[in-house]
Amino acid sequence: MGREVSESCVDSLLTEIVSTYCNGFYANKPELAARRIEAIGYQVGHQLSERYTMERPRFSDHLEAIKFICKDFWSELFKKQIDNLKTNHRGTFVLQDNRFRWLARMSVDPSSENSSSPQDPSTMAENKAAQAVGMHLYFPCGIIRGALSNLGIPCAVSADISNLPACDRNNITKRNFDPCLVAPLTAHCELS
Amino acid sequence: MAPVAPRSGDAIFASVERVNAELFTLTYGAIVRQLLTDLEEVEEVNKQLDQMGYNIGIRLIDEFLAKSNVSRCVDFKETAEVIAKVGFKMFLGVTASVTNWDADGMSCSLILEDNPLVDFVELPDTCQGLYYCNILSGVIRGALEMVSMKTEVTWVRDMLRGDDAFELQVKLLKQVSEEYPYKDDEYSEV
Amino acid sequence: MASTACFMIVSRNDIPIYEAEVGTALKKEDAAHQHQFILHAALDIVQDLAWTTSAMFLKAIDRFNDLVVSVYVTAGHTRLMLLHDSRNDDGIKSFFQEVHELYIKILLNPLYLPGSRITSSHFDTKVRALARKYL
Amino acid sequence: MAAIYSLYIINKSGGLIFYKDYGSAGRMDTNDSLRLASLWHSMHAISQQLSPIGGCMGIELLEADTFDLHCFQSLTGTKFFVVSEPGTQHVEGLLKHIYELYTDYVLKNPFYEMEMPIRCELFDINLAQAVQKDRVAFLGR
Amino acid sequence: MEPDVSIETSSMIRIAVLPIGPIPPSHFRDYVSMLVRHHKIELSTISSFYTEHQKSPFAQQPWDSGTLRFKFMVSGSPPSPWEDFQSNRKILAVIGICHCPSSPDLDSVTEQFSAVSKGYSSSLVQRCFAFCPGDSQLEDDRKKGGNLILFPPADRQTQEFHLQTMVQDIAASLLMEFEKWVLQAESAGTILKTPLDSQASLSSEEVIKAKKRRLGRAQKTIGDYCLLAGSPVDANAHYSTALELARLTGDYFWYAGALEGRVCALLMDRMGQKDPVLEEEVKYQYNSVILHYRKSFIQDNAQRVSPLSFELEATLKLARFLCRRELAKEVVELLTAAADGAKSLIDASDRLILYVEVARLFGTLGYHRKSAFFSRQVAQLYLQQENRLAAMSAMQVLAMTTKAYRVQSRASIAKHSLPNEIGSTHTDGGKIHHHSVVSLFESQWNTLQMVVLREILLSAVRAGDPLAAWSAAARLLRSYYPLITPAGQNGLAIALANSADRLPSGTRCADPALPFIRLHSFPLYPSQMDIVKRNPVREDWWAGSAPSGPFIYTPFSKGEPNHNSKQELIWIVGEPVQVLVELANPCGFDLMVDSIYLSVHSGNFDAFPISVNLPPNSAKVIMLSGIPTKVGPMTIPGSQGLVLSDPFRCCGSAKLKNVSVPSISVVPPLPLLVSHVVGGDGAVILYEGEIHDVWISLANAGTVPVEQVHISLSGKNQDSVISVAYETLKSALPLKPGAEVTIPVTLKAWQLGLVDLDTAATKNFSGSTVRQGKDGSSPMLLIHYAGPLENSEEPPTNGSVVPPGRRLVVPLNICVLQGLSFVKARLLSMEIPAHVGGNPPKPVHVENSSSEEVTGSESKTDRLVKIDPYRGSWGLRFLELELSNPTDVVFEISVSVQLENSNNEDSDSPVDRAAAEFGYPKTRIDRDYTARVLIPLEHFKLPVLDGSFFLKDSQTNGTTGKSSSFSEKNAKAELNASIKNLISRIKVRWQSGRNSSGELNIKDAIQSALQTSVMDVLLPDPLTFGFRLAESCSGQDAKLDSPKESDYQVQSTSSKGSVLAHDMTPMEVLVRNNTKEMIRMSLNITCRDVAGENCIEGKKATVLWAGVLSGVTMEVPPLQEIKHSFSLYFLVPGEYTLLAAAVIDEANDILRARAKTNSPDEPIFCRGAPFHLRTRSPTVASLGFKLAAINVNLDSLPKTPEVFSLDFRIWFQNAAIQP
Repeated sequence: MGREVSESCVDSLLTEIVSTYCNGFYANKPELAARRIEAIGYQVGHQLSERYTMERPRFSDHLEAIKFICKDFWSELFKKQIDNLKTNHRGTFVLQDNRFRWLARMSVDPSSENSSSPQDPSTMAENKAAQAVGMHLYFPCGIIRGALSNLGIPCAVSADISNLPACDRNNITKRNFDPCLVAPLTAHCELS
Repeated sequence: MAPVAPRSGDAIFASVERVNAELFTLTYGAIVRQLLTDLEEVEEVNKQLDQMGYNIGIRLIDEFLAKSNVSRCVDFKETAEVIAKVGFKMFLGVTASVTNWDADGMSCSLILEDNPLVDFVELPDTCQGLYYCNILSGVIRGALEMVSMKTEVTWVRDMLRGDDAFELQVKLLKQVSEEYPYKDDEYSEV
Repeated sequence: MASTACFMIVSRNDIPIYEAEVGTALKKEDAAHQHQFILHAALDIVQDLAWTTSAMFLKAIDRFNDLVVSVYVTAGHTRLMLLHDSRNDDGIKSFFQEVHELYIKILLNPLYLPGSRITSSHFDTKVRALARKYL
Repeated sequence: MAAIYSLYIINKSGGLIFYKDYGSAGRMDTNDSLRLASLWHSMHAISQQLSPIGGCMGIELLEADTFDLHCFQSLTGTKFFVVSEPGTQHVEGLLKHIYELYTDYVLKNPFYEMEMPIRCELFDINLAQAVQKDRVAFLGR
Repeated sequence: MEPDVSIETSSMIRIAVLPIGPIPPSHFRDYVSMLVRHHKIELSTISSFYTEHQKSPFAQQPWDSGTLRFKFMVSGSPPSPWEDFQSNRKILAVIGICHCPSSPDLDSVTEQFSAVSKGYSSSLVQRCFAFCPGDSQLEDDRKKGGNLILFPPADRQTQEFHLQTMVQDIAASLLMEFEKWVLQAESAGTILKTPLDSQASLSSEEVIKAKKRRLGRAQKTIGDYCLLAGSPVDANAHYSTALELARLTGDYFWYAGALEGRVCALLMDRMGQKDPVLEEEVKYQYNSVILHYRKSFIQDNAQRVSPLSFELEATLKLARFLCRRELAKEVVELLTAAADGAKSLIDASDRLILYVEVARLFGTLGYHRKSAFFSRQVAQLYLQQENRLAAMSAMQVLAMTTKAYRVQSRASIAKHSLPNEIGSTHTDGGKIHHHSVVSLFESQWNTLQMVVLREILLSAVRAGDPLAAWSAAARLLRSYYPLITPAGQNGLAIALANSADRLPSGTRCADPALPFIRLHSFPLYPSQMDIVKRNPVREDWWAGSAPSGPFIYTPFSKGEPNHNSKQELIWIVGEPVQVLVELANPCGFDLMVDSIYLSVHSGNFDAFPISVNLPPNSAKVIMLSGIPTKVGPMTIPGSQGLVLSDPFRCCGSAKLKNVSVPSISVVPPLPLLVSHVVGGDGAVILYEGEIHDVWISLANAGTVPVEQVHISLSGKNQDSVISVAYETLKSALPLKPGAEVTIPVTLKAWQLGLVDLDTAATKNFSGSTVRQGKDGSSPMLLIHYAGPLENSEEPPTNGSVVPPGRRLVVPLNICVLQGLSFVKARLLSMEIPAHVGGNPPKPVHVENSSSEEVTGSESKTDRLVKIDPYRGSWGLRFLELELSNPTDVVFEISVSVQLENSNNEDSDSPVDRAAAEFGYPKTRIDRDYTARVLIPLEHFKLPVLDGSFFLKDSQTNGTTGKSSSFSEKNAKAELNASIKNLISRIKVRWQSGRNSSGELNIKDAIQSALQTSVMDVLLPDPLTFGFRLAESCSGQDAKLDSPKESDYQVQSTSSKGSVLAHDMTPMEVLVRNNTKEMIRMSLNITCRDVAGENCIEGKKATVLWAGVLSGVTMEVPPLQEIKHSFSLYFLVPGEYTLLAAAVIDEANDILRARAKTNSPDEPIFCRGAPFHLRTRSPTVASLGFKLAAINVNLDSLPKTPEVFSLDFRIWFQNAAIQP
């Protein structure tokens, strides 16, 4: 295992990327901000993939490459592998990480979102929250895409945060008994 | 209740969650590159990095304090030492050395021989004038501000510019004590 | 050390991003051209070969007269190509591997745009040093 | 047999940013809690001025006959204090731990704005666990 | 070595094809092409020609399925030293080809043919084909048979058929020859040698071995013949024995040969279909072939000869056999091996052939870079031999490499090459496709690319192909100039120049050299010639196409709403057009472009070439012009795609966005209106407010009549155009080509804005004239016009599209000079006392007052004091206009007040208007003077005083409420309206020294002047008083409103406005109520003398009176008047002033408001105007009468001292009269 730094370094960097691009430069253009963040991730992925494939033989097919992402690559980054890899054999792969570190510290508070309108619009708050979290997910998506396309697999990666920690209320109770929190990330790679 | 003894940088670093430094380095690098493309002006990028650093610093300080158990520093000298030995260690896994104290102990240099931020980095000619590590200065500034020290942090040496080390000059401007009336005398003996 | 050796890095889209005439033989310009021609031609063979094996080091894949082309293909399909007249695969292999590391360093430089020309003088000197060491 | 009644977090400018009730005793409504917070903020400040020894950090323990009030102030000026059953042990440790939780789950939550009231679910959850008595005891060792 | 060899080659019969006698190459080529078609002859087809002499040695010959294969060696080939070894190398037949027309003497032909045939000792059959012989030749051909075969002229088919049969005949006879040969060989045996065999005579103990060898070799050769005879099975048998023997005798070379033969036989037997098993077999066998060739390498004669070439050939054969993508790996190995052999080949030409073959095979394998590489090797070999032909071949070979190196000549890419005037990119839809010339810079192989291009250039120069040389040099220079040293650039420039000299003028090269060219812009039609789409359905097609604002000259004001998107351009047949292009010369030498012009694929364009000179590293924008000649779409190739570094940039010219190339369509001729202002197009100089006519003449300069015209205005100050004689123009339609029409336009100069003012002040007028002419402040006429809807001469090119209309913009450039400038207006009031006239002036109702005034025909002065009988002229108001004349001419001002009377409709008729106007004396203002003009406002009054004027008070009176306030509101409104129209009746006309005339616009000036006191001026007092003399004789009171009456009055009093002293003068005071309510009041009348003393009361009273003068209470009904009679007796003649005043009882708010009282209880006091009264002393004649009169009256008078004194005075007067 090579050199290490405290996790909070990366965490705070991430936070800053997002806030810089979402609240700073492109406050009113989320899609642009998203693209920038994704691009940053892409570069990282691109570089790291080159880095971590150094000692291993080249991949002869896509599945191998994606397996590599799920196993070695992921554990290099997060010290754990992707928990679940699904595919429809038509070029779509679903990678699922049930304890995604970068979400582990996030809790979105809907009420904080809609301070202005106290009544009901929890739904709106929900997806605002979802959107906010989504911003943080463009980075990992970028990483995956960068890595894959460097391995000669151009693809589109999207993250699914349907069951984000604080996004659904009902599993808080469950959490109370279980100190290790669930922070799932699901990434869809569409090979193009 | 005797307060818990301060812990050594290594001890803390060993205890905190750690991640692959390359991820950190590259992420930071990617940010810098993106900023360069978005802001075009190198000066702007320096500013932005410093700002980001500041934002990080004002949050990070608490984690630092919480995990390091350092009690209030007697004076700026001690503060600097703590930053160099504990702070850097606990976050970046490297330690800095403190030198070049001026007469009244109001400014000093933190020297980093080893800096994970700049692994693999090489400044192309197009980026002359870029303070690649400017985020660090921001962090320090932000962190110290939270413990009521207004400081000015500037780069003196930069390996990317061919120097033999990274040297940050930290100059203590003043103690902000407005919101801490009860801390008036804290540095009185300094 | 090989009398002739021309080293070249070709990006995934067949663009040379670095070339160096390493070799003891005194450099003649048209000779250098000839070398590039040979390497350029060898790409045809590499592109077929690369998919048949998962090894990075493809050994000598092509030759012209007494000049041999050895190739090393990274996962990102960047090709390190060496034209040489001496035949010590081990030396070449380790040369490639170390250059690959250097290349990755370059690639890891956030300020380097992947696929663009490698201008780092540091890289150049390192590569030449490696050539002296291994070829 | 010691119980934590409630936990307060006050930001450096004296605003109450977190309040939580544990157990039945000493409940108060929001206003009272706010009042208590600001009152404590200033008392704490004054206490330092009053204290005979220089560089005093302010009240750490206030013992009343119905409750104890333990206070911990971080160097950044954030004050954590718990109101507990008289004679509760190891509260310093608890406060310390709370401080860590605060840095982990509040400050590291990208959606938390500095100095603002804390609404972080994860923080709540972890607090809940921390406050359990056995944890308290455990922390003490 | 031989080119193009394959495994099957061993089964091919070589036939030399030779031209006999002179033949035009084209013909020869043609004949040959006819011949070579027959390279496969079915055995079945030749059976008819075949006659079996003896038992055929080819036992298993497949007559039904087998074939003979021919390999035609056009113009022959030198005999090979290896003929014995491989019989297929022998020339086994000779075919002469003769073109009879060019070689009449057939005998000589025959001789020549037999002569050349001698050269081919190995040939077994000779034929000479003579094509299209003349009749005579056919004649004498009858006599001699032999080898000469004539092909009588006939249609192609028959000839081909004829030829085929002849070839079949040849085949047959060859077959028979083979049989002979084989039989003879089997019986007698042969001596077969190859250059390999050592010359040394065989030693005795080797003889046996040698014999065996000979047998083996013979078998092999027989095998060869079997192959040639198309009988693989026989061949196989012979080869097997041959192989056996060769192996025994260690005759590797022949072993290999036999093996080759056997493989060939194998393939022949399989009739070409391949299967993996066969492939494996072939591969296996051939590898051993190659192996044995290598084995047979003998050191001692290696210098002289080596089997290497056979080894390589074998390799190539195998490679060619296997050459498939799937087998790439093996093929590559084979080819690489073969290529390796090259260096050890002795013969240079062998090496050449080898490389050619390798290149080909790589090519077929799809390895283009590889094949390019070897092609280049070939080219270099060619270039080594310093001759023209070699250079040519080198050139051709290199040309094949250009694709792989991405340096194609554009000729090879775009068949219709672009004109090199306009850069190197196609454009359509304004979008720029970068050309491969550009794309090649993304691939950084430019060192290679430059090398290749240089070699092409070199070979082209050597080969003397100027065009190729040019194209190569151009490509080099254009694409790589940044990488080429100035010296190198010059070299290339020279190369270009040289090849240019050697090219026929007008040659166009597909590859642009310098300069770089990019489209700069399409200058639009001058707005004078604008074209406007017209759609036939809309009648007013011009609508919406009018340019807005002053930006008419900018391209975007062309009316198309979507200028930003793709813009389209219409060019007109016969009208010149321009295109701006930018040229750049980034190189270090002077560039002389001696003819550059627009050239258009669609060819419907006459261009005017120009020549440009570009200094080193410079860029220029030039205008290319031309005339469209035919209707239709036109495409102009677009702008330069960027190369290594933007050449324009490095020539310091600005970066230019990609100009979107408009889609240009050429339309048939349109009418073209040109305009000029009669009397010079210079700006019309007018003083502010001046009214002036300009005459604009429009001529149709086009070739099509104008049939539709529409005139509209645009630009600033549009209102300054008063009228345009649209009708005149309309009536002139259709305007034939050349016809002209002149239309008047009436202008009224506008007021200069403040800006204009001060600039006018600073500048002298000429200066400001220029300025005025320039800036866009003038209005312009937009004349939209169009020709006939479909024009007769040209059929509509694109469906039912009507020819567009056009727009002519006629800027009316008016230069407005500051004329009379209005300084200020203020309100004056002065006292001109009124006289008590006999005539009871009518109450001035605005309506009839006018007529009233008019009828009274008095002198102006009199009119000035003509008074409102009730208001009197007291406080008469004047509007004083102060005007200054900054100009250099005299101005004359005439103020006129127009009183239009609302109640008679025909008030607009000139007569009435004239009648309804006042003229005031002209005022003359000299240059640089200011003068004041007085305008009496006496004639403006509102008839009634009612609540609406005092809205502020309305809430105090009881009847408030929405409705009332509403009514008040609009009452207010109508008040304002009436005020406005009052003001608008004042006209100030001027006439300048240079008899231009105009009007001064001072409405707002007046309004502002009146602002303050508009009420006082325009509102009547609640009560107005007037005095008049009552009728002395007739007691009947005058009907005031009857005009007749008034007339009478006028006459009666016209004599004099005065009364007699010492006479009781009956008088009347008329009190009018101008309000809408009844007014009650008490009236007082006083009379004052000159000194202003009250002369009715007091002891000094000099006026006696009868009737009530004070405290007369009366009620005046609304808008009515009441008269109160009284009499005065003036003791002393002189001037007196009569005053009437009234105290109003319980006044209402309106009155209060009017009287501006503040406290409700304070009495409201109205006084009338002073009336003057002159009293005269009576004449003597009348005196007595008067006395009497007095006496009469004295009785009625109280005895007072005054009487006596009065008496006395009379006396005194009499005394005075006495003398």
